[in-house]
Amino acid sequence: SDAVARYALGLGDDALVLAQRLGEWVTNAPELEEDVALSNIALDLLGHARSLLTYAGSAWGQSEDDLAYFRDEPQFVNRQLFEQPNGDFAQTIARQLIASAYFIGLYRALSASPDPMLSGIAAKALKEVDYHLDHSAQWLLRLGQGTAESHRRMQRGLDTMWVFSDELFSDDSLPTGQDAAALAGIAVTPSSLREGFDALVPRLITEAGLTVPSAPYARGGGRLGVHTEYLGPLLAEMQVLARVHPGASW
Amino acid sequence: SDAVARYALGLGDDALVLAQRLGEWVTNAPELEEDVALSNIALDLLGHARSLLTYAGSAWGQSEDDLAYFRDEPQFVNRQLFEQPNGDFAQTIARQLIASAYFIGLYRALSASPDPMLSGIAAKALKEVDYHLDHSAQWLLRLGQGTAESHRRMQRGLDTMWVFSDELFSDDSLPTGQDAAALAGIAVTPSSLREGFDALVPRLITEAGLTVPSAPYARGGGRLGVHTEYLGPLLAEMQVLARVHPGASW
Amino acid sequence: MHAAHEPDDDPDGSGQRRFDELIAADSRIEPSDWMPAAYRKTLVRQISQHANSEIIGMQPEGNWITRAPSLKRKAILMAKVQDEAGHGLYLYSAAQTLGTDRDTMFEHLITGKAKYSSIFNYTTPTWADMGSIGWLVDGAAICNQVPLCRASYGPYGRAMVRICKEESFHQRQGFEILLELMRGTPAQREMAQESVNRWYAPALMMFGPPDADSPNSQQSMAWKIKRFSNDELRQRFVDMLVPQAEILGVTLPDPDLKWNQERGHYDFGELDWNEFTEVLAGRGPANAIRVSRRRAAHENGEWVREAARAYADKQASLAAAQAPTHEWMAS
Amino acid sequence: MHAAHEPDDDPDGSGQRRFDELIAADSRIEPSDWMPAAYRKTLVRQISQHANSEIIGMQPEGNWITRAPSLKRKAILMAKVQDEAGHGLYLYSAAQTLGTDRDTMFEHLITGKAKYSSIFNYTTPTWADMGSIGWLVDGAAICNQVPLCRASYGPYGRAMVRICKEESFHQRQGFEILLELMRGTPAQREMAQESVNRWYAPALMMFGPPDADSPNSQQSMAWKIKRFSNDELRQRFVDMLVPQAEILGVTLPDPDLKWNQERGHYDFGELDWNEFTEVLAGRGPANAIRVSRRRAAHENGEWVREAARAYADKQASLAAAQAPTHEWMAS
Repeated sequence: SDAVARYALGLGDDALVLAQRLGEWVTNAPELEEDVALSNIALDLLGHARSLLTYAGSAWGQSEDDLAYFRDEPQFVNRQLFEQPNGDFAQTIARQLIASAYFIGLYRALSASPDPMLSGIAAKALKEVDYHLDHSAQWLLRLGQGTAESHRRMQRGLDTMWVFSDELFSDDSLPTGQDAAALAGIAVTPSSLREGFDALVPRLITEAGLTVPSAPYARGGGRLGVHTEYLGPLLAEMQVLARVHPGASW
Repeated sequence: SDAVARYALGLGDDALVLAQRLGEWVTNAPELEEDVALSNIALDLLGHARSLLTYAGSAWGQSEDDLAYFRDEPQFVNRQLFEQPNGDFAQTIARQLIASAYFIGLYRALSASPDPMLSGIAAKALKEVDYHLDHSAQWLLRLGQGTAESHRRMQRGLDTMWVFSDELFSDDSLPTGQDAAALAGIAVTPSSLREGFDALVPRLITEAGLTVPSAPYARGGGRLGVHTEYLGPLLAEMQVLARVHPGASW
Repeated sequence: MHAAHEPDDDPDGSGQRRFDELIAADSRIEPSDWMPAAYRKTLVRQISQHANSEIIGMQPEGNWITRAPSLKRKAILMAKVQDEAGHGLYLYSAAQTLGTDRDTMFEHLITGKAKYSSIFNYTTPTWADMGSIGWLVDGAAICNQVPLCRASYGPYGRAMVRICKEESFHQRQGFEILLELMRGTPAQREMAQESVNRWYAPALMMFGPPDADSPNSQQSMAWKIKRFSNDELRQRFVDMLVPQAEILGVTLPDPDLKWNQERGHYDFGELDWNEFTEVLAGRGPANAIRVSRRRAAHENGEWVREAARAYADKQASLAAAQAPTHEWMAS
Repeated sequence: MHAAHEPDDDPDGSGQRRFDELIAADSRIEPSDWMPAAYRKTLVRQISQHANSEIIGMQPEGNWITRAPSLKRKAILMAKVQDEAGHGLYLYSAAQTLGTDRDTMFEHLITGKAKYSSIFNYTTPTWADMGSIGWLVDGAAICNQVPLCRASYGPYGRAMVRICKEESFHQRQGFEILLELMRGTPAQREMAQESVNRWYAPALMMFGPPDADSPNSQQSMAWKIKRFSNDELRQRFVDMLVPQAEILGVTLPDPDLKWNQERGHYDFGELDWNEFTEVLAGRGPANAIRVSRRRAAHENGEWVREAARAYADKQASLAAAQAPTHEWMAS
């Protein structure tokens, strides 16, 4: 149904935009092993994005590429966390920590969805994001407890990204009326994931000797097409070639 | 004539691409005064680019925007120096130092061209690039003689950019045959500018307590459409909106 | 640096009398004049907030410099953002005449202690926003600022004269961007209308809460810093906008907007002041990135400023060492 | 760390005899076997150059990850570049069995002391270059590397087995990119042909200079590191390319290319060895950015690696402090 497709589109955009950001690290990572690790994570996320966008597009007769390459910024419905710039390695790890912990809760819940496509995608993704969290948590420890500089950078990274964590649990985009009925039980209610996140992430941060940030949260609205100014240039780069050759096949 | 237009196109692309790079600094400079100074320089360069591209396009019935927004990477004929990424502030200053010193020689010589359009553009630009060199030279001194870190960064910036300086004086794109005749006396022969550059820039570098780099020069070929991989993403961002709305007026 | 006058500085009350006379006579207060501490404090807050707004206001427009769709628009936009940096510097100078130094004000900005205009916590997802910011945001700023050219504090009033000139230039440029879009393709027209829909109400809220909820305004008006109330200025702005919107062919997103023959003004609908409070409290669309972005630039540039200081120090001690001995030391 | 065997290590010549026997029997030399110092040195140079080539080779393709024109191609490209990083790590491990540590090899790469394959000093201005690199560059690499799977040094040969499998997968992906372009719009076809025009000759030069100008090859062949001469491999490559080019519908940019019935091979034109020398000497199109880019990544990541080391040290001393006392200390 259209409501399910729109739900899948949001999840797909989250994964796509984050994969695109991680792709920027390739050839620029602090060591070769991280070139491999970050592109591994990016590849997993890109896989999730492709499954989700393909599923969403099937309701509208559109391909994953139609959706990825031929929508403008206000039509992208990813949460704002995912479009935030890489910054330094600590900032990327902070974003990845929040994202992975969120994905674990999401895909765990979604793998019980009665929608077989969504539950299938989620079950497969769950194993992967589990590894992603492990990767971030390891680095959180190393950077939090490594040197004075790495501690400072890691805290700054957390401070920068934390403000975008609240949006992940916002029900702002849940449909109403008939659409709500169509989605009930199939989709995961974002706010239901907060408890699991709160039980996990602050503990990891504290264990790394870092402080859970307390700055006010960003307003969000990504699911409604409202974005920070970092998304536009990301899309410009991602879409440029496809748009120069509309209708071409690659 | 076509030969003159192609000559103007090269100079216009140089200015345009460098202006675009400097535009990336806006809101990101180390202090507000530098936000102003760098955008001032960018604006001057953008002005040169617009005059030169308008002049070039007049030979082909194309506007400055046709040329700026609807050519692909291999059709851009800027020298590679100008497309190099900003890096840190020192790297930008290094690029700007080399560029400004080159522009001064170029526009001084070109302001004596019998082509009234080119000489007019050059005479006006000359005053501006004189200020640009002053700006870079001041920072070269401050960073070269400031702190150990600024000295290290400034030297690294010079090392990175210096390899692209040789191309500025390459006659690789001078036309032959009939075109050469059309251009003779009108255009400035790039190699004729080397002496002035060599008399100026190494002295400035040495006075700042820095070392004139000795790494082998890059091959260049920018005037022939050969670019480093930094140009593509720059153009993607610059051209995205215009290309999404072909034929639109802004 | 200017030392702050405290009430102690005016034991016989002559300073206060002279101040009151100048205000009553619509004359200017100058930096060397005695002034009440609260007047000084109000001005420092207002001027530095204004400066901060210019600096933070560079970001939503700076967002489109690299993607401007024509070279002419790129040049205009770049010049505009540059003007804003200039305004910021100029206003910091005015505030410095009141004894607060620039580094402190800037520090307050990047640590989130100081405020800036809430409007800049909105984002610019489309090119049309460059038009809306110019037309609506700069338009509202002008309505606010033109009376400030007559503000009782001299350096502030003079700064505003220069700034207003440039702002009205910016407003016209914004109007032209929208006009070009509205005369363009259907996609361009839609882009313009959608953007105006987003910016209209926030621009109206730039004048601050309704007069009934704005207790500080009274004192500012008595001091002749402020000349008109929030609601007066807002009405003036709406009256100015309507005919311009007609020329543009855009619809202002307010079903209650209509001419009131009796009042000789346009009536307009209730604004969502809850939204205003939310953004002010840090929960606007872009609050999270605005300050952190400027702070990141500042921190990344620390080594540059440090180098400049070190170089200046070296030059100064070199100059001192090479200076001729003073005559009184020689004899 | 593996200590280097010097000639002194083999006073009675038994090591050399055993080595010669193993080579003659087409058996593998393993890390713990005695080997001539020159054999070791040749291998270290060759393997580390190969590793460096994989690492530097990530850049020309990495250039298009963010701009790949379909999600499928983006995924394939990302995986490919990731494979290259993996190959680099894998080959460094092989070289380490010869007693040279990875940090040293990497240090030589980013300071410009070590070489890498010249082909990666060409740039990738168009998407079609992703096809050409796969089809031509990986194709040439496979011709070079398949015989290396039988290289006499065990760890190297085994590394090559794994790498060759992935490379042949990469070559097919490159071929498919070009095929899709050649079946596409006129602009796509032109893009493909233009790219093949640029990469064809450099790919042929990947096999190294003509045999007559390649004195070192002889010794490598005697040691059974290398199995075929440069010119033999080049001929094999051209013979493989021509029918594939026909399927693609691209023209190989060599007017002298034609079937020689007598030789049973394709004849092809003289290559511009001056170009080869130029690129090798650092004057290729991208020499200036390749090493400096990797070095910048390394330098920017210094604080990360430092933190990881500091953390590991802390963990180690923590573990040591908490470890139970050894039995022999207890009694």
